[in-house]
Amino acid sequence: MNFTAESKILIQGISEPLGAIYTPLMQAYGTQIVAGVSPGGGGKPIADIPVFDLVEQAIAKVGRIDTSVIFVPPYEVMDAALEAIAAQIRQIIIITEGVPPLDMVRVLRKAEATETLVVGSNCPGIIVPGQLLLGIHPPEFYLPGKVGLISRSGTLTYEIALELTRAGLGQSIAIGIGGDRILSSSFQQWLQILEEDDQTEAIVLVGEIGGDSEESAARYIAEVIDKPVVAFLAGYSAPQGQFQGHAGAIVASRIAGLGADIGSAQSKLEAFKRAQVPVADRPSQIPDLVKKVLEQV
Amino acid sequence: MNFTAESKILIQGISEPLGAIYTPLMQAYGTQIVAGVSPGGGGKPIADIPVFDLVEQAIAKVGRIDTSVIFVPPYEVMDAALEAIAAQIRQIIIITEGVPPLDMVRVLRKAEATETLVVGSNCPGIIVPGQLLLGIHPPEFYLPGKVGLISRSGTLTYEIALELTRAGLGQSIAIGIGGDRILSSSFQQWLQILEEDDQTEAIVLVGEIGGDSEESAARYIAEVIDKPVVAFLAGYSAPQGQFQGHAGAIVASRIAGLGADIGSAQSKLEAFKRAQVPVADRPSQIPDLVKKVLEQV
Amino acid sequence: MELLEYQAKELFRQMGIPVLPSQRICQLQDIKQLTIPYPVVLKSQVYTGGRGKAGGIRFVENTIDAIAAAQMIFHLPIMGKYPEVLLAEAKYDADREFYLAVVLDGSERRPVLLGSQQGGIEIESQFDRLHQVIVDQEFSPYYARRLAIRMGLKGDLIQAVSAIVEKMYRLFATCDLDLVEINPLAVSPSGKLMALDGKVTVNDTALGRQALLSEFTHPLLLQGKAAQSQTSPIARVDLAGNIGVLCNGAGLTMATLDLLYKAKGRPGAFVDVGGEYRQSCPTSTLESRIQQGLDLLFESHDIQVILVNLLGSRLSCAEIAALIAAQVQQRGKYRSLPPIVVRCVGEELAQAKTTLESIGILATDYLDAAITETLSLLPVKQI
Amino acid sequence: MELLEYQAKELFRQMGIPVLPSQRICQLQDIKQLTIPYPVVLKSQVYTGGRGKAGGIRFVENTIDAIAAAQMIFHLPIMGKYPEVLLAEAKYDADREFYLAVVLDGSERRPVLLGSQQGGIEIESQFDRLHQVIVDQEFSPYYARRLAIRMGLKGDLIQAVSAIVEKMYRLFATCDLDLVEINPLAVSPSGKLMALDGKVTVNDTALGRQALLSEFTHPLLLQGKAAQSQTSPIARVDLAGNIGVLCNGAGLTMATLDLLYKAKGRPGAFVDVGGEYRQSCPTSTLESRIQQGLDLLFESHDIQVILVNLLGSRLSCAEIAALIAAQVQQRGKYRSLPPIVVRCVGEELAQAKTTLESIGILATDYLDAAITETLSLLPVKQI
Repeated sequence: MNFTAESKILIQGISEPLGAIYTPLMQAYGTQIVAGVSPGGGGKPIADIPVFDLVEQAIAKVGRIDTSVIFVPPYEVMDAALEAIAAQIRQIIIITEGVPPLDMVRVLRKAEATETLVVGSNCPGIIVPGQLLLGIHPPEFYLPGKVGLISRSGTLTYEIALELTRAGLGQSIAIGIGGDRILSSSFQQWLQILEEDDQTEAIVLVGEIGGDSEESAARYIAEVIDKPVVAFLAGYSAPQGQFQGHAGAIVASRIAGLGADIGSAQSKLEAFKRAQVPVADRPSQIPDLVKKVLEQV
Repeated sequence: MNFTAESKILIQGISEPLGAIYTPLMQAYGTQIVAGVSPGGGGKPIADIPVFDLVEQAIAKVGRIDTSVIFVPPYEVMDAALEAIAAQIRQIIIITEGVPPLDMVRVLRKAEATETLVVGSNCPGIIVPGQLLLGIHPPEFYLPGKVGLISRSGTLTYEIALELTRAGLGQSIAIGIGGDRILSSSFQQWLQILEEDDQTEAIVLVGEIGGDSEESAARYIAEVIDKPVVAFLAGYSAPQGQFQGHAGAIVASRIAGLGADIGSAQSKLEAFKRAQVPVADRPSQIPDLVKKVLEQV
Repeated sequence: MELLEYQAKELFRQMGIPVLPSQRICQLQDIKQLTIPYPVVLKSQVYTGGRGKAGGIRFVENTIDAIAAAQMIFHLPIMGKYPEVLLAEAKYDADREFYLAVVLDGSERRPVLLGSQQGGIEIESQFDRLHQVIVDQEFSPYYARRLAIRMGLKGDLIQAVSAIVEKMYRLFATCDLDLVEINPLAVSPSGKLMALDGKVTVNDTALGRQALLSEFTHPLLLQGKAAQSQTSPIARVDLAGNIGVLCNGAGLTMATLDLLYKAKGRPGAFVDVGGEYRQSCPTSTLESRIQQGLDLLFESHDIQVILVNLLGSRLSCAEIAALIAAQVQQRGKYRSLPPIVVRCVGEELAQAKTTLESIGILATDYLDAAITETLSLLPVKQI
Repeated sequence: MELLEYQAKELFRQMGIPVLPSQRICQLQDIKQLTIPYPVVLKSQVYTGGRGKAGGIRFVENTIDAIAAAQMIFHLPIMGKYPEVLLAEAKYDADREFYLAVVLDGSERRPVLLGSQQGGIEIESQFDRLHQVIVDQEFSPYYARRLAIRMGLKGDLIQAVSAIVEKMYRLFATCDLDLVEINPLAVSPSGKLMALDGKVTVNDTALGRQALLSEFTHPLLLQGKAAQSQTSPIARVDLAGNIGVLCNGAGLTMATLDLLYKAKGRPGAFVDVGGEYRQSCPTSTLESRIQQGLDLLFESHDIQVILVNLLGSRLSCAEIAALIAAQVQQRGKYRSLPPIVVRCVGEELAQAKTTLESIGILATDYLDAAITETLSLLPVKQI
């Protein structure tokens, strides 16, 4: 992981609606956006940022890029990510919602072969409070500090950051891993990264019902994570089928030996209990739990 | 390169017509064929060789495989090669003729990513005289020795091996790289391998008109090959268009800066002349030229 | 988007997956035009499962039986749904029944091939017997053969079954499916295979780019609920209670509902106006989505209080307040509206509070306070 | 296998590559059914190039002109070939003409994208101005954009041209092509693109698996020369001389012809009975291929001597000798055959010699000796 105030950032889809809106906000937060890419829009700077037709042209002109943030339309995301990987960019954040899952599978295969860290799709991105914003987190909700925040949600992540900030518990980093079925980086990957991150002393994990991400994360925490973790879970009361994962995914999870009840709030809650991870009852309870686990360290 | 009498060999397509014919011949030459694969034919040994439905089953049963020789029908070659690569086999010889070139491109991409040596398609394979036969070379034409033979042809390779053998010049190895447009390993790759091979003291390169393999090989020899090389070329008199490569390939070669005349016997002859590689006038002249270059070393 | 059996089978036919001769029955008189020889199977075409046990599948021997059975099936609700179409299909005598599926596995983050020699209606209780192969790299037919081997198949059945799995995978990949399932895959005594039932679910994100394909293959791909959900992305989900919730983002919506339940409140409906990063609904229209959402809640007669909970980097409390105030004043002219609690966070909160308090709406930046306030606005007996 | 322009354009149309409205003219009276408004371009549909310079493309303003021009084109040979079909197409005013192609590059062992802003008939002299992009990894549209950038395009043309290259690549990959070329790609003053001419070459090895596709898309894919060459893989190639050569393998055949020429012989025809490893012609039929090949040489009246040169691990000299002896005796009953020299290598050579010498045929295991002997059998004046 290499996310600091010195990171050189590229925006793919800088002239797309969301790219145009959020690029100045990222810049205002101090993020070093060194170039944008917009095929056909090369040569016309946006917000004083040079814009190129191709990623390779941007690199030829501005030099090494640490991270690309992708705002292109859903069916163009796969190509944009593959172009960034081919141009040796090794951290990619996909904000766009609605990317077909098989496109993400192809990106993932390439990312794994090239050891590229990909976040998203359908996510608010990453914020390192006080240093850089890669995505659409509302920076005013965040405060520099020692709590790493990993979440499947968007706005719920902001809610929890806000509670931490109000309690004076700053954040080392907050990552929205995304809400889509195929996520390019998982809770486990980020748990491992934050476990190794010197700036992070405790981790808050924000899950939802559906899928088996939380169950797998809980097992992983029990096995290899030494830093204290606090969890929050949304969807106890969700009507059946409304936010639930797809039956097929549940079938597959069952086969993977994760139990028949996988995906439900109960299953996730029990998994965290087995892993001895305290689960907050409400967002406003999270700061207390974080303080408690930090005291126990 | 790892081709010795100790090599463990798998035959994919052992029950296909050519596989069934050549497997016993390879075995008779002393080649250690430890398993065959024939989907649907698993469990029924052929010529005392255990046959499996999947490559991974073969490996689970007989252990490590050094090389797989592929005899499956043309449209099944890509899958067979990818299956072998996925099972960690790192040397693959494709005998089958008529493999669609884009299938070979996919195999090549995978082979490059996994550092797998692939020979063919449409080739007689490899013989290491006195040690092992991986393909369909007539072993009685060969003699153990110090001359490495690399060829785009099939039967013409045998002709030249025969001339060498009759002159008492044995061979360290003979490789038919294949006659198709997309060849998984090139003259250059094999020149480099034989340059490093302790058993090889001189190299005979057998080319044909069409494509730019010989031109590229000549340049490569001039640049990096220290061992003496003798060339032979077939097709001086070939009627236009009968054996010539495709116009499109010539277009592409021209763009690559290889000259407008690329592919013709004249172009290849001049390339060898520039590289100071003696070109034999006829197969029976090759032994004399080899003796001469060996004396000069 | 799920397809009906006959639509799935049309795709199977185009991919070369063996299916029986069949005809669609849209009305009773279609039975007379049947060209399939009797005996025939009539099947209710509904999206839900369990239609066999519910009586939605009937074997008939002649036209008179068929008309009676079709009439019965047209009037038989399955999980509350009536079929608009029946499928008439030749009867097939299976020796054995296999299960095959290709499914997108979010946990493995790959497509997964599933198969079992024990297919049929009992498959749901037999998940443990399902064998799986993860397609970790680009698909090649050896993955399909690997599944056949894991299923325990031998001899010619290996190639026969893996050839069908290969076609299922190609359909899966070409049409951006979430799921393609054949259950049962009938095996005749001579080893011939036949897909007796089929299930296909298209991933909704891909509907926009499958238009061309669906024109070539099956116009029904773009019909039904998915097309609808694309044109009107804002929907109200009704629950059993009396509190209306308007929120942005699925996670925050679920957490807000959870908090209401935990405080003994009973949500009666919610509207998720969506995250900020959906390309299909650019942020610029967030205002209109909030308006649509409020109107949807106003339309529900069960709602006695509304909680609005909105968070995001580009949401100004003052603007939200102005928007809600204007809408309440406009709609309130003609009818009485339930009380509203607004939760939003930002620098202009003071201004928002002023705007909203002038029309009797409470605004707060604390979620817990908003929950408490919402419940306090309910008639006492309702709690 | 090369397609005709109208076939290539039919594929373009299906892929969404813009082509002009056009109609096929199979006979003169088809001109009267033209629905394309005049002026119209009539183009000879032949496989060879240079038809524009040869007069095979005519602009016509009305039906009378069109009939006269069509009659002329039908009777105009281009490189010796008469068209069976003409293509009538709307006239198009191009502002600029680009060149685009996707080609399989044996040297790079990858598909290559080619493009130039200087398209049109002069492209062959402008290879240096062609820009190329090697598709080293699995294709993704950024390769097409890279080509557009290398071609020097700016602004909207980048996306417009790369969108067409992307479609060309999909056609290339889907249909196993060796080449797809658009020359010229017309650019209108407003930046609209139109493929005015198209060339598509299908790789012959893939014809067997494109059958289904060609049914869906274009039945002509499987017609013509390639289909023929698949059913009869043994063919005689006629040259200007009087020596017949029967050999196995392309390299050995070429080397044998080279040796004859170098010895001042003049080959009059050759037959390559093929390598040993072609799946489509299993080795078991090598005997029948030798017989077919000999018969083809016997049929040529220019051949005065035949050289048979066969090498391989599974060729028994004795068997070859028996085969040839039987055939010569059988065919020789009804006509006089040219003398034959047989070159083969193996342990049973002595037996082969005995068999063949008894009917006056020389057998040897040295190629040089066989060449010398072949030439010596020609009537002296012929040398």
